[in-house]
Amino acid sequence: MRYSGFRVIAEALTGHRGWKPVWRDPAPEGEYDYVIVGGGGHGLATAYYLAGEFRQSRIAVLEKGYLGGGNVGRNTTIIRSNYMLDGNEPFYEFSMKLWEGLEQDLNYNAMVSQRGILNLIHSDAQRDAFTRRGNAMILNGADAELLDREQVRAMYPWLNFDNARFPIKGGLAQRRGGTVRHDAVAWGYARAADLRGVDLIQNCEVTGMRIEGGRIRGVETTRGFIGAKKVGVAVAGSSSKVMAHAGMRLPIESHVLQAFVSEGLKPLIDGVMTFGAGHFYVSQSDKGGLVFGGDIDGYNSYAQRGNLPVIEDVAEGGMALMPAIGRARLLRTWGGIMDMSMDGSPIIDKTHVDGLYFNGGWCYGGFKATPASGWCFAHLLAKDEPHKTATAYRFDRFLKGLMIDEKGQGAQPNLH
Amino acid sequence: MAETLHSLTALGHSEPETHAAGPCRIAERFDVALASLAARKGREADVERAAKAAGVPLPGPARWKDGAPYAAFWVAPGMWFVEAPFASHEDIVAHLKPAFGDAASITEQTDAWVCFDISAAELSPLLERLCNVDFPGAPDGFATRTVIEHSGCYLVKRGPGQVVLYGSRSSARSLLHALETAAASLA
Amino acid sequence: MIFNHPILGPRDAQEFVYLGDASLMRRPDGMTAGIEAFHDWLYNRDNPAGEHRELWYHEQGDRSWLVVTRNTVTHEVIRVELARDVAKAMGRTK
Amino acid sequence: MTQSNRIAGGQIDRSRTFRFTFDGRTYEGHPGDTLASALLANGVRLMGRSFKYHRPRGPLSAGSEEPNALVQLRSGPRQEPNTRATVAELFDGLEATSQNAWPSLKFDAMAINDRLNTFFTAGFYYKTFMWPASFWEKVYEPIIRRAAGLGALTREEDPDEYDKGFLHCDLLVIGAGPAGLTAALTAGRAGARVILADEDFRMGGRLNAETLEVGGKAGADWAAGIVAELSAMPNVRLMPRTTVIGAFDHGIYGVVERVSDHLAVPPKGKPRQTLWRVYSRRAILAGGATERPIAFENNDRPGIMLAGALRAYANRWSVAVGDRVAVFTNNEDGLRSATDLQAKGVDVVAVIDARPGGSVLPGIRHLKGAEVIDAQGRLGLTSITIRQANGRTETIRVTALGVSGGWNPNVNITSHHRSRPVWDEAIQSFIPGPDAPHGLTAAGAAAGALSTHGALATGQAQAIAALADLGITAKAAALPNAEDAPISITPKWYAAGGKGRAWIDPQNDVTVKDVKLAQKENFTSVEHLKRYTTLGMATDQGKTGNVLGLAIMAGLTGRTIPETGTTIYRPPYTPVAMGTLAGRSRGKEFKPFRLTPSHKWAEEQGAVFVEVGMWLRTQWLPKPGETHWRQSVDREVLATRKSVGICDVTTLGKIDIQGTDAGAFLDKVYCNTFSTLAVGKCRYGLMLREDGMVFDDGTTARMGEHEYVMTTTTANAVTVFRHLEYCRQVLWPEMDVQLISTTEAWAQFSVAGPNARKLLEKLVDQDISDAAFPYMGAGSITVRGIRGRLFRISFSGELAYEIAVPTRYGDALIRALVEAGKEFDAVVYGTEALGVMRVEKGHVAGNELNGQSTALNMGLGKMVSKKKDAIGMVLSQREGMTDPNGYRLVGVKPVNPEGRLTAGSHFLEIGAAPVIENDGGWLTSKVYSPHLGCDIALGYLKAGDQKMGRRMRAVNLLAKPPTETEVEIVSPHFFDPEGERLRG
Repeated sequence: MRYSGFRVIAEALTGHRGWKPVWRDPAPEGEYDYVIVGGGGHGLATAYYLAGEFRQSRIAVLEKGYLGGGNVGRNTTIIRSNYMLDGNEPFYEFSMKLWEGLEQDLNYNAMVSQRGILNLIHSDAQRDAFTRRGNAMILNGADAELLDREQVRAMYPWLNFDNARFPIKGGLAQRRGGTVRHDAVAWGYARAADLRGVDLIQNCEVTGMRIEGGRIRGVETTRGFIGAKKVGVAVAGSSSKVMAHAGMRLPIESHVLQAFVSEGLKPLIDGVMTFGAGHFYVSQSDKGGLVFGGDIDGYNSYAQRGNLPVIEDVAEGGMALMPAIGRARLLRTWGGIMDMSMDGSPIIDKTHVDGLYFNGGWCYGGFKATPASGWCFAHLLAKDEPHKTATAYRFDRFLKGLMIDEKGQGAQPNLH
Repeated sequence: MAETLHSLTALGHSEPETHAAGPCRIAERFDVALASLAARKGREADVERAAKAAGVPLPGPARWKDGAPYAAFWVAPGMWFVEAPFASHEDIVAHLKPAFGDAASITEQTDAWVCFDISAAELSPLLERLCNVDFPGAPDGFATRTVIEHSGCYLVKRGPGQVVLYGSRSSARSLLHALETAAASLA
Repeated sequence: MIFNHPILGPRDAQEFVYLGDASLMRRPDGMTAGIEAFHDWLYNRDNPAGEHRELWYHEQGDRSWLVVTRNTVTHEVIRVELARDVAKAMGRTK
Repeated sequence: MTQSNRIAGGQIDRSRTFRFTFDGRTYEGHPGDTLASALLANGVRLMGRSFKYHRPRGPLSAGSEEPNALVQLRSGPRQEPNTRATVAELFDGLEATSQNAWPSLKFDAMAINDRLNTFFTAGFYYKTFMWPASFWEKVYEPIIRRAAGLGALTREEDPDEYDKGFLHCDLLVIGAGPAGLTAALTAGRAGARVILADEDFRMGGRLNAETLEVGGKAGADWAAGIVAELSAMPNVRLMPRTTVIGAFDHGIYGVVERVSDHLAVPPKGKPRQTLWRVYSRRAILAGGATERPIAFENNDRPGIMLAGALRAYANRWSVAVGDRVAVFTNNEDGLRSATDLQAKGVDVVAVIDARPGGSVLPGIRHLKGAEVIDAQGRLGLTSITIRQANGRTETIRVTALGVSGGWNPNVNITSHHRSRPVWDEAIQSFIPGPDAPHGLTAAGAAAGALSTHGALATGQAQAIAALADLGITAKAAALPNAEDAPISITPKWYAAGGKGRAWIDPQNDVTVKDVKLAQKENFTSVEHLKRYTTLGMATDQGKTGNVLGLAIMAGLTGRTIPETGTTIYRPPYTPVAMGTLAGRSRGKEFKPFRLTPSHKWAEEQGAVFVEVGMWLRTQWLPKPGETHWRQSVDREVLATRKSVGICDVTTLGKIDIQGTDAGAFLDKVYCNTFSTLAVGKCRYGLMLREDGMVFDDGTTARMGEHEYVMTTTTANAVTVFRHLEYCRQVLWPEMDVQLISTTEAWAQFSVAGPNARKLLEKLVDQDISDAAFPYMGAGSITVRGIRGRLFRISFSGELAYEIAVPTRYGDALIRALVEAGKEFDAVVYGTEALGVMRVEKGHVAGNELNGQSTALNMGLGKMVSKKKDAIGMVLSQREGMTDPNGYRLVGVKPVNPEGRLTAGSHFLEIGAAPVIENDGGWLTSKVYSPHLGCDIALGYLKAGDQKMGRRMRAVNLLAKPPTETEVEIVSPHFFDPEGERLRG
């Protein structure tokens, strides 16, 4: 069924009797052309584009829990394409362009809201680095603006300008950045993929891979063996666990990232803001909650929960930047498992097993990448060659010394 | 020859000052000479012998031990901070080196730190607001590294009402501010 | 989190700095091992969901590097050792 | 009409009267009141508006689970949005205002949403507002954002202070009801270190709200007696007004003490709240249980509240919420509200008991098998519609209705490690799951023991068990007599009436209809239900609504409640002020300051300081008449190059490295060789990461056979020391190496310029002639009798030394240097001039040491020795890092001296379009060189070493309008490339 304002009104006037399930609950078939492991944002997007733009069929998405239950359902909803390095920026700008048409494409209002993102500057060296980055963004066809202190003050006069330990000296803005209602992205892709005939199979965990003669034959699951000509794995957070079924060790560690939301408040912050002298970034949801976060806890973890020191660290950053939020209350904290890669950048690549493909290593930047990640992974699955914006996301970049290290931290995942 | 150089305390005074804050007394110490003493590899026995001869106590982990002229506290496996009266031992390394020869690595630390004597009838209420040390549960002579308002310190418990606190010298002002603010909130 | 330091007893994890998988202790010899060996050692991880041996540095403590065996699902700490002892046990001695 | 609804008894102090205002109107209350109890005493039932439909609301509860009665407490910069009136302790002069209503609480324009509710079903917004695309940000969303949110912040800085601290104990007891008091008493008597925390300002828990007796005394009096005994124990710490917000790993709990919230303003020096991190060896959750409502049409009317709250207001706060009261229950406990209120002389007109069986109350109209199916009264309850067992419906005039659908144990904290609660059929509720946080057990109602006796018994038993784990023996004492009545509950979730809405999660306006829609659209997993309908996402985290919601979903899907499952609670238990979590780390105290030895002197000179990490360094020193920073910096540079300049370089890291293997050790950590360095000499060292990227650089001096002094960059001082300890302990434990930082032990100044030696000769007691102290020499000296060190090294390219004395003499040394320098017109220069001179010399610094660059990129490839195994040597040889066309450090000069450069600009060939394919690299650092009389810069340029002399464009597309400057690619060594001056 097609969604629209008229439909909502019509249903309202007839007691909402006509609404249909947003997706079927099919039983898995014996074999598919494509099995996508992971019913999160990336997996669902992959299936959606595979079935549409890439004209493929007999596609299933296997999800061990419920659709959208991974990081797409527990992130801080930010979208941006403000990367610096060649390997990254074209990909994220491609993703941004897909966001810009997503709702009409999916016929689902994911509340893509381009209210802008602002990275604050607190030192000359930071300004130099942001100038380099902003120019790279523009060279890649993205938008970027360098603001001075007064321009930032005009946007947010109530930030700590006068008593700051690390004074605000300006900011790098990307007006097209913003936020998206994260759950709606998963549901929108799921509904649209379902309409394109993709089987979305929940509560179906992959427990093994059947590999014969160096080629993938299918996957063992909690709901039995499911044959597949090609298998694409998009399970960021659990990548190492799943790929171990194919005997692979990955350049990835799983870490916990906490996120936070405050009680609902009347509008305070319009766009997204990142504090450059502490670990704090924030936006305000349409419901009025301040959605914020900071660094990962910094140790390997699959626990999906964090500890108090990081909560305090983030609050300290928030108060240092915004002394006016002292009496706003933190409502809820939660944690997600981040696929932290060795250079802070993702991997979308083939593997040593024919027909087995991998998509992961998204660190804490996976949400904004969802559309492009799905598109590029579908491209790789369908055509066996990387999409032009994702050619650098290869496993062998570490062996060849072609890391894509935006932060320059080297092979230490918890620092990215 | 022109006049020699005059020294300043970590807080920038020519004479150490004492601050009364809430129920606490915070006094900057300026009379301690400090050196790190680390046993060279395989020379632990030599170091113990030399220490005994020189009157340098070498307490076990997390302990401070008094002595004359030297007192010392444990900082790391095989490493101690040795204290001595500044007046008699300003060049503390020159005093220690002959005693230990090449059995130990000795480095002057006197001016790397600001040193505070903190005293009150009962210091638990102050310290529980400053650092993650189970002060009531710790014995006298307990010495530990800890963190106060984001800066690393060494804390030595001399008694329920007295501690000696070493903080990084460059942060002396911030550290004192933290101590005074917490102490004032007890009033 | 709290680690039971082999010398100092229970200490808050906040005093420590995390490095990563203790397999990093097995550094290849640069004069004999090549790029492949170094690459696999530096970049690839088992990343287990369960028992994980990992390196922590007691920066705000006694400066010891520790090998902590910790469950990455429950965060339960199973064992804490001095990295120096572990390294020696691995034959890192003259 | 003041306190028209006040009745006799209770635990308020009538001897004193507080005046307070709500929405500008003045009322009276007493110590012991909450804002809610005081307003109810004054006949005020309407206290708030709901989130979506702006429905008029009064308190549902008498505790921290309150979803409805949210107000803005205080005013001005202290305004606290979303404060639960039910836990806001009354004080004299309290000011509160309603929120989320305009123009007034009684007449709220946004209540139009309620009329349009049929359109605003769960998730309706996902299905519309899509056309035209541009309208979302411009039209729809701004309207939604304005309507959404609850209370408001003033945008002024919070004037209150917050504090933090650490506490250690054997046993943390969470909650001071009968179970918690008994647990604390048992442990306290056994000599254990106990902390007893309770969110209420009066300990006793439900005993304060009940008429039940314990040990023959009124429950509240028994509790007061236990509290008195505990407070006499030195090993027990009582913490009222204190909420345990979360269970973290290994027995660490986050605990918030509201130190001053019960006062108009905090006493001077006192914090508003304190965040305690409690390190407990064991913990007992005795947090009680929360009553849940039953869904029926319009069950959100002001005046309808939980039955337990209704009697709590009567028993503890001596308030009759209404003059005609009814009770709707499905369990035995609900009946207590009826009997208690009747005993207080309140007119109890009916008890609507959903159960066919159970006891019958004498002297009250007690209807069995009956249900409430609707309620009337928009701004306050006027009547309810009931349906009796025989199906007859009837409307009863009441002003208050107590509803009890059973009690949910407060399992929240047990699920903070994601343990899932389990269903207990007997009490029709979830109780703590098996894998609760290690060391945490539950007692009393929180564990499902809902009777008073059950609380006392489990409290004692859990305390004994917890202490036994710790090797502490606690004795079981005889328990006082207390009721042990069964709850005898018959499940009743939804009393269906007509077509109207029945509320489940009142704050977010989640109704039974929304759950039905979610089920219809296949959002049937509890997580989908929560996310699609926003059930349980309000400020109460679904304390009253969650179980009700999923029970109704279970009914719709024909599954049992255990099959349906449950979502889990996350920290914090109740919302926590951001200020509390930040403590004192805000404003200038966000991070400590590190001050240099010359800071005091520089302050006197009116120096401009800059934050460099935690350090404050002198950026430049303006002289009278200098109006622009460039004037000062140019002067400092020119004077240094012309004669001599002085700069405080104490912030550079200094590490003392000793041991018989010190030299061999340095050969491992530096890519170049140090074991061959002669005693009394320094050498520039380059440190790589294992991945072959440059980590840090600096000069290291050999002070003795087995003694080196390493300098690091200011930024990496700490990480380099950590790295060296790693190499020493983990990688090469066989080596004899000892490390200690001496960064702060020495005040170190750079003295640079043609007259540097002449100046120093006036202070240094030894011969420092070129012969005695050649280039790259290092050694001990005395400065006017004071022990010191001298290093002949240069960052500026001039004849230069770094002179060091014990830090206490640093202030004296800067003054002595300035004094002695007068005859040479010496200047003191700051970090800006330092930067200018190092760029003129082509030395790399922070902007080039970006963690993305190799020695080869920096033009230092030759320094990486392949003859030895040093960190980073092997992987620096990977093909991608040895690409002959990779980035190289170059110097950049504008072709036209007037041309301006900007760091961060990118290189483009002449005539090339500004697209990424043509990107040649970027300018890393830019300065104005007063010598060359133009901007100069360093940059990383692809194949830069092959492009010397080439003309290119440096473009800055961020400038408005974009700028581009024609530049010449030159050697990075702009100044004295041969380095003659160094050796002068």
